Amino acid sequence: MLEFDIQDADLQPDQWRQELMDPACGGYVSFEGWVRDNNEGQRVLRLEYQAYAALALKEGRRILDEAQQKFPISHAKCVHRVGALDIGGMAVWVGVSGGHRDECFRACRYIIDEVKHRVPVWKKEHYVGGDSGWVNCEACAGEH
Amino acid sequence: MLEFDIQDADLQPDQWRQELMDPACGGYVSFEGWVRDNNEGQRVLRLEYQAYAALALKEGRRILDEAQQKFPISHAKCVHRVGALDIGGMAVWVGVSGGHRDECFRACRYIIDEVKHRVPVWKKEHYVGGDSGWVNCEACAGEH
Amino acid sequence: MKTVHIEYFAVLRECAGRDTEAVSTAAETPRQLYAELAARHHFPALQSIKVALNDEFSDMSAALKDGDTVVFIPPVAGG
Amino acid sequence: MKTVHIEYFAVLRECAGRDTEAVSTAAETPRQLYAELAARHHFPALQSIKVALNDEFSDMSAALKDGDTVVFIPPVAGG
Repeated sequence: MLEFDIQDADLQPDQWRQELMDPACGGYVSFEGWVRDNNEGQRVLRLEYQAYAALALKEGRRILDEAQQKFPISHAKCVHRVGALDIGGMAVWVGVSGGHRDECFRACRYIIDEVKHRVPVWKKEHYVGGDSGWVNCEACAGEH
Repeated sequence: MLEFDIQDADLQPDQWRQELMDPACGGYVSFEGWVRDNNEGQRVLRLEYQAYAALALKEGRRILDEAQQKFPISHAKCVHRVGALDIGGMAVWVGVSGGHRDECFRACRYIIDEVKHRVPVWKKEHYVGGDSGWVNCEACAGEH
Repeated sequence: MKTVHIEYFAVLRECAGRDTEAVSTAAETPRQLYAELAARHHFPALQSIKVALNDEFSDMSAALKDGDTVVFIPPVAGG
Repeated sequence: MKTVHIEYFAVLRECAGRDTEAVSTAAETPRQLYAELAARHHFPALQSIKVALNDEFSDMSAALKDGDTVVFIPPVAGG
């Protein structure tokens, strides 16, 4: 099973973890991205995620396919949240199961690294003090 | 928070995951070791784990301390199951939270690798056909 | 002149003040089109803008066709 | 002669047919004690046996003292 999704409701890792269970699997690795209360020295109040869904779903699926080609895993799933998130909220979840732990760790890391670089999702940080900015958009941070 | 434990009841990762939550943390990585239905070409029916608890608890705690010294993580917890486990059962759980994903992945991997090599826990595999053997004990496998 | 359908996201959506628009343009490439739109909507200078044509990654030098859906992609920041 | 308290785990527990025993021995080191017990209980040949004295990892050449708790550790296999 390889599945990439985007949703604007809270993520449900407990449920998805069960979808990855398989009697042939000895290892399971998961990653969760949580909204931190700080980023690059600024106090963050909340985040807002926006996705270009049509392309994000294709690119996310390609990343999962690549992970399965590179590493002998059995199942992988990744779901990205969009919309408003408070501190502590879960922005992204990745789960991987496979025969042994080595491929699970490598594949999980590969998936989240690639998702962060390639999947068209953007986040806007709202800071203590009222400022806000789109992350990775240095020319415009603080303007909006 | 750094905590290592051994228990003979089913592991409860959902509960422990919440103990690792922290508004300063942006990443969370967990590993679960599941009982596979096969090992080195043999069909496995079930497993039995035994621990030398007094020393295992000390050594497990040392491993968590080392992980926190090597990587800038915030919290880590590891719990190992003992007793009888069926296929699909969870034998060990590791959870790590920290500021960023890199240190969480590295620390989680470090912890499970060291636990598997250093913590005095043994497993006996029961195979289809009635044989059984203590894993990593080649001289005696199949004898008992 | 061709007509292209544009979808905006993130900082570009904020600058443009809209999610989508249909534009009549003489631009031959996404690069030319971006320059045109950046002037009109006062987009910030973005060193590494990417583009998708019809929901697939493309090239800023690709040939724009009448009826294309165009999405300019500022640096992403998921997770 | 000294008396040591021994705890058995895993394959050693199965061979010895017991969890613990108190042994009177002239052995000076865990290595000597292991040879004595292996002969008595028909332990399998274990290339990489380790030892803990009083619940801390120790050395097979350490000095055994009267009253020590001794645990021989076959290759571990957790997770």
